[in-house]
Amino acid sequence: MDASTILFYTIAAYILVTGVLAVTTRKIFRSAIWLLFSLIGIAALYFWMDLPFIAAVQIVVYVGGIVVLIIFSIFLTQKSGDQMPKPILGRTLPSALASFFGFVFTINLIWHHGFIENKGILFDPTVDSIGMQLLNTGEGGYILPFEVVSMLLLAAMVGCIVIAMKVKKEETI
Amino acid sequence: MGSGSLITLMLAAIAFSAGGIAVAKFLTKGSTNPQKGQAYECGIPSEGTPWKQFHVGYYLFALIFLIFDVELVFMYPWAVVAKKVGMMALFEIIVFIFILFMGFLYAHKKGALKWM
Amino acid sequence: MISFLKTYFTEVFQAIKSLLSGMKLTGYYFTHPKNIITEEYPDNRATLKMADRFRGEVIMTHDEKNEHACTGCSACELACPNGTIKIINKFEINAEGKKKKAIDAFVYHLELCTMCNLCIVACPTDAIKMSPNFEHSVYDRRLLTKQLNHEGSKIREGVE
Amino acid sequence: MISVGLTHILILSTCLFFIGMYGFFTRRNLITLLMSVELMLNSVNINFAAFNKYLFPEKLDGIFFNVFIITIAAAEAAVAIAIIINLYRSHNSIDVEDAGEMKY
Amino acid sequence: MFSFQNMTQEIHSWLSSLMSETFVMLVEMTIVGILAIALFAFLGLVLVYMERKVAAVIQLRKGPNRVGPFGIFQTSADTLKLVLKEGFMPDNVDKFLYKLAPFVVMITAMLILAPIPFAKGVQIWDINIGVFYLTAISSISVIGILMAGWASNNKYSLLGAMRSGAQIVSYELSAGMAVLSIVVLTGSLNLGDIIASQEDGWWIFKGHIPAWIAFIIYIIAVTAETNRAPFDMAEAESELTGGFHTEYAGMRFALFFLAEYINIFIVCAIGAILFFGGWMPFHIGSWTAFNHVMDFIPSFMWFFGKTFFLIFLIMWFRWTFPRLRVDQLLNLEWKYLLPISIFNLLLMTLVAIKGWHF
Amino acid sequence: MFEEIKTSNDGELVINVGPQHPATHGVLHLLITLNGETITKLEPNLGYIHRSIEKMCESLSYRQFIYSTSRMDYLSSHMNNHACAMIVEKGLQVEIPERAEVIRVLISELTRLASHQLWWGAMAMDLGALSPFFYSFREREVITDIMEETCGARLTMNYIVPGGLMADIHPNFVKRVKDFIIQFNSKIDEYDQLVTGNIIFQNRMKNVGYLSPEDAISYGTTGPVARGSGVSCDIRKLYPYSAYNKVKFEEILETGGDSFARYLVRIKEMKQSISIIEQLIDNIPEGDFQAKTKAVLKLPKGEFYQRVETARGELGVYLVSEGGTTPYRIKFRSPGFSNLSALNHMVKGHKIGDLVAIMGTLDLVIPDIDR
Amino acid sequence: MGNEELIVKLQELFPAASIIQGNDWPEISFESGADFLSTIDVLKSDQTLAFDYLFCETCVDWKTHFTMVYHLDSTRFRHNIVLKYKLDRETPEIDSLSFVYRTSEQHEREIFDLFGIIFKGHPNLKRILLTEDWVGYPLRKDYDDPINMIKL
Amino acid sequence: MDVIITEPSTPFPGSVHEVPGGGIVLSTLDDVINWARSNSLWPLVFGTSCCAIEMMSAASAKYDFSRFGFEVARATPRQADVIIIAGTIVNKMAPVLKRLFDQMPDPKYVIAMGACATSGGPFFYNTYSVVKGADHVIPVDVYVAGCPPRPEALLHALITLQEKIKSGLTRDQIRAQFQEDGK
Ligand code: SF4
Ligand code: SF4
Ligand code: SF4
Repeated sequence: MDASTILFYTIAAYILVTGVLAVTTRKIFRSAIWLLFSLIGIAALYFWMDLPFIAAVQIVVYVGGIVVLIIFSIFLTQKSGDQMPKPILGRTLPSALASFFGFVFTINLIWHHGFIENKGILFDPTVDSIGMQLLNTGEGGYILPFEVVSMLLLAAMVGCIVIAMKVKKEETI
Repeated sequence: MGSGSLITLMLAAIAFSAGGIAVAKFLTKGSTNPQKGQAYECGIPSEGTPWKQFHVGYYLFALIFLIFDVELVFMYPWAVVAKKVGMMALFEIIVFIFILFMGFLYAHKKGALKWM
Repeated sequence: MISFLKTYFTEVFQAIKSLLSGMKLTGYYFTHPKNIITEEYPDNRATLKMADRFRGEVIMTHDEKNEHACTGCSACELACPNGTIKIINKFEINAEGKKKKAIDAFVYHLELCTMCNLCIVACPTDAIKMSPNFEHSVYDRRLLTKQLNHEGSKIREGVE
Repeated sequence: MISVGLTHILILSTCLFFIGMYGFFTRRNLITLLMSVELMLNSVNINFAAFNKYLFPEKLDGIFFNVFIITIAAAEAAVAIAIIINLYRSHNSIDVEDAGEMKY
Repeated sequence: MFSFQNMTQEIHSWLSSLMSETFVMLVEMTIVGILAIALFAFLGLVLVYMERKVAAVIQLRKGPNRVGPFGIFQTSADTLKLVLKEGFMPDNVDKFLYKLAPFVVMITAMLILAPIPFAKGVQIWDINIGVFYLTAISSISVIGILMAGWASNNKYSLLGAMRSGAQIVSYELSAGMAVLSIVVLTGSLNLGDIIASQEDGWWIFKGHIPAWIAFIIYIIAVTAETNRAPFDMAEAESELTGGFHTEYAGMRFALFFLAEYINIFIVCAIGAILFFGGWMPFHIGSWTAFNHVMDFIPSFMWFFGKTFFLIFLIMWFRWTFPRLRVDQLLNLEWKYLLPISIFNLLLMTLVAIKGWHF
Repeated sequence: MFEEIKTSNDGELVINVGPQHPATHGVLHLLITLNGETITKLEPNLGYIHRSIEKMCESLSYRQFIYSTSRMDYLSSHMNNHACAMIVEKGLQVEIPERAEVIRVLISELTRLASHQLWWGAMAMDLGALSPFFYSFREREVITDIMEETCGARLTMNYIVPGGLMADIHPNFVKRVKDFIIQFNSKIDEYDQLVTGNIIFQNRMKNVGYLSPEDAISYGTTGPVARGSGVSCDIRKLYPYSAYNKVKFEEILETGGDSFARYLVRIKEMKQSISIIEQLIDNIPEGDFQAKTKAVLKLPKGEFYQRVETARGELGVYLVSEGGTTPYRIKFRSPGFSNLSALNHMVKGHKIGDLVAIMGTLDLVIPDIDR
Repeated sequence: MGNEELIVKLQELFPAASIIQGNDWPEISFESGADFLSTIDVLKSDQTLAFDYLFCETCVDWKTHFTMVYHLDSTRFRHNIVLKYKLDRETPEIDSLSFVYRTSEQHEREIFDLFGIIFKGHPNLKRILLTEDWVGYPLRKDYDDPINMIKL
Repeated sequence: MDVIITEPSTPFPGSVHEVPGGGIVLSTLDDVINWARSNSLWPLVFGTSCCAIEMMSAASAKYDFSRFGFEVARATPRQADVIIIAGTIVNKMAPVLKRLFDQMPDPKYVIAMGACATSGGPFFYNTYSVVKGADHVIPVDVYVAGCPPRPEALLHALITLQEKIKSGLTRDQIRAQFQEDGK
């Protein structure tokens, strides 16, 4: 077992443990923090997979953005100190079972699929190549999605503003 | 040294902080009194807890920030190759930014960037 | 649009200018350390000169024969707004066999004194005065209660 | 001991996915639901990256999908939170059970 | 020229000759860790001392001068005292998060150190996406602050944390834009490449006006990001008493304090790298003779010189300006800095593509 | 759980500001209700430094009670003493020598300058700029040195006795004051450079804490606070006392009504004070510094009222005498007490940061409010 | 208006009150029971009087009765009067002026705190300077507090 | 008066503070600890009345207590080491002071500045609301007399406090010592 393997298992365990905590903690703020750690763990996994760019994107967007936003919305809508109600057994049990069976099923599929790993070619996702392909107008270029993303973001932004400002107006009237 | 260095630094930070706190724990003895553990609020007993619902006047900024943050993410790969690609890159980014800037202007107009 | 941009940029430049002018001042002081006016107190004790009217504490002047001018008339005690002075008198039999009032102890509560000078003004014989000593830090507040007349001191001849 | 390969990563992501799913089913609070969804999206993301790395190392499409998914996740989170806050303002609650009876 | 590269290589080969691969790695890791801690502590002491002295001179005072010669042991005494202060925790806090928050802040501060080249060849990790990595990691620290603020169960802390949350995320944008404009010029995210590209002059001189604007925006944005006055909303002594660390005492507070200064150092180091060429000596185009003379000053001196100059700049701000109000702060970002930085970026792109820079 | 959310989701946070808080300049306790960062309600809670001076004065003689009043508004201690001395003189109907009057006014104006300088530094410090505090103290220390030389103390001078002054001015006084005027005139520009013109500062100050003239009168505000709203209320001008009718000066009025107007009033007042000092310093009349008074003072039966303009506004002393050696009842109408009552009105809808700015420009001295 | 004119004018308006020339300003006194609010209303709204500025409000304990003392100023004409109102010592009650002169809200709280006078219609009449659980009204002449007060 | 300062009865405490062991060899751990504590006294922002102005003067450029490392005034008791009680303490304030003191982590020190804080000062007699000395509320380490004490007097008090911390004695030990000496 070399260092890299140990590292992988550590990261995996870390992701899973924090993930489980994130969905089971009853304090909502803590839940957000656990989610955050889980997401950082995933970023670490990307580092481990030699995808630093994706890892950084993960951290920038998730940690710097989404989690902060989630925390803000927790403050806006919750009493953050309260414990959330304990989910009733009639609810946890079926969900746990469903998740478990889904898990077993999928694992089964993965186990039996037998992926052929392509080990010959060096995987080299430098930012440079990503950028080149991003701006490429030709075959396999992502210039169109790139521009479409801006439309998407525009739409999201306008949507947010419209939704978030709506009630505000009504309140003031 | 790659990711090893990250682990090293992380461990170093933990060792440093934990070490300091441990030293503090072993070398000092504190006194206890009933008021010590209470929240500090200018010397007056605190009323209620802050852990309640709280109006964050600036959450809209955070919403808009998130959008721009994603935009920024896309601009890193662009920036790296912009010089190589040449004018084309400039046009593409102008389109990209322009579209987003519309949203920005919209936000301004709607007063979303004012304090709520 | 143009006018908007114009005001926008003039605003920005005005702002930066005003900020720079402040930085110029602090920068000036940073580069001219000769403006430093700190007097290093415990080191300058030898040269520290208090203003001659400065009121630091009440003292009773004694001459070299260990004599003071206090008759024990209690005028200062009465004048003091906050009961700082307590005069404890005793009666001495002097040479002619007459009983004479004299102070036993001039108790001065430094911790209460507000240095208001009223007692000094009230004293008919100028027995007490203000001293500019200000170093009154102690570990125990009982040390601040002083007896101003020295041990074994007598009233000066001829003071009535 | 076998070295870590694609399968391991896939198992990890599956685990994560179903953890997210479990949370999605058990939680009743919209924000925690959103958090569970983020977990699920992330597990999918891992898959994209892993497939790209192990199966098609000559291409970058997995990475692009990854980035786009993150983008969309962000947009989705932003809109979702706007909606949640809005719901909260009008209904004073962000419990899913109440969300059922909400009418506009 | 004085270089560390040979030294590290020599150490590496010497170690390799002694023991096995894994052990070499462990030993090297330990050395790096200890060095990092030492650097951390050293920077903390020096920066706090510097801050106090700068403040003193600006304010016509002498500043600490009684503990050791010129008071240089003042900060050591302070640190020692903080360590020896009762490590104490209020009752009603969220114990776990309360304890965790300083660690998060410290770890982020430490992790950012990784790709910074302190001198020629002295770099812990030569990561390819250097600049992007820095932006990413630095965005974690806001979580530490939010955590500390919330866990303290104190109203001031919470308000301070929320403020700094909004503030840090907002200013990240314009800082990012300013950084990007240099990336556009160099075409690389790697810090080594960025420094190498300034071989014949620093970007602040080569990049015309856009570089200056980018620099100004960068300095403003990072001042805000590190919660320094005039943007110290998170602490805002006169409003929120202590801000997010109101309830922290002793060593834990010291960690926040230290992390704040380390963050200042880091952002200034990044600024120095991007705009002033990091450890690159002052070179002017093709004046080879002049450049050679400049090379005699060791590279780490250049690096620290520039960084400390920027730190001084930020301190200068602090001791000059009043604090902004929360809404004005956000207004500044969204109304002025962000639009300007976006257009500046476009301008810079034009300059870069047309090759108008030197 | 669900019900719980519904019942208490007002989203409001009640925060104590003070009594120990850097921005309250003492021990004022404000209970503020916040909605997010916006203040919806403010309730001052006084009395953390209520030293019962009024009760105490009832048992002090007319010579003694003056000294306890310098501890009220300690930044204008001389003016407080002045008011008390004047009320005793009014009761005794003694004419005090010209020289004493002029010196009293001179010291008053110096005190006002010192007070405004301290305010300037402290206000800048509230807003987060720390250096102005040190610059203002540089000039203030010069004044305190002058005070120390002549009056014998730096802050609570106790220089006035009923009937005149405790001692004549120090021989160096005139020269040092002249030096100070030169120094101050050269430094006042720095104030503008560093603070007044600063864009951040202006943004923090302008349109913050508006007080309309009607409200200013109704709330009984005086001093720079009222004058910032355009209400003329300078006692020195309206009901001149001491030597104030001999000097020319302007009453500074600003119409803005916001914090910035109040700021400007004080800055300009400093220049007026300098001009008063300039007019008087060369014309100190010769003569006695004290009128003859009895050792034990007794005021006739009756009621007396005396108003003076301290650095914070109008100080009124209301004294009821029953003919004895001590006042029967004494009431100090302190400027800060009324000024404070306008605070709630001014801060509503503003942010916490504004609260600090507004309190800074109200220039509260808490012992003056609580007495 | 000068003091003499004021006295004449006031005598016209309030024949029931006793008006004398005090040390500085005219003093107008009312016995307890007079309609206080309407008096103030007249004083404030009369065009030639216009007493719009209450600069001092206090109370004196005369051992047999209390006297409320109001000092009024007119920012328009700059004339002042002193208004006195006698109160019963057993049940000291008076109308609150807090809606006429807003400054009196705090002043009245202080007087309530130190003298124990009840102001009818005051929006927030509670102790302001002393703690809520304080016993007694310290500025009354018969107040005694052997624990806190050390007599000289 | 020609006398510049009347000679104080006790020898003047401390001038420039050497690093223990001459900066080279550290003597004992306790010395080091006391050295650190005595040279880094962060005051709590606590001024109630007139004396606070003199405390501010002590911070100002002319007197500058930052030379001793005292300038890091903390607004929260959690990070402060010393309370300088600058001003009168009244009955309503006493619980607040007690609370603030209680909330400070150990070790903590108190300086009573001015007549009011030491004994009630001008408000000792005939007042109903003043605490007659802050030591009725919290234990005080160093008393400074004066009304207000000049900034130098405060500096002197701080040096005295440093001296005390260096000696490593507790409040009670010092009291006992004085009692033995018979004043
Ligand atoms: S100076 Fe004043 S307080 Fe002190 S003893 Fe003399 S009269 Fe009393
Ligand atoms: S000091 Fe003076 S006033 Fe006091 S008792 Fe002695 S002689 Fe009388
Ligand atoms: S000792 Fe004197 S100066 Fe200090 S607070 Fe008390 S009265 Fe004020």
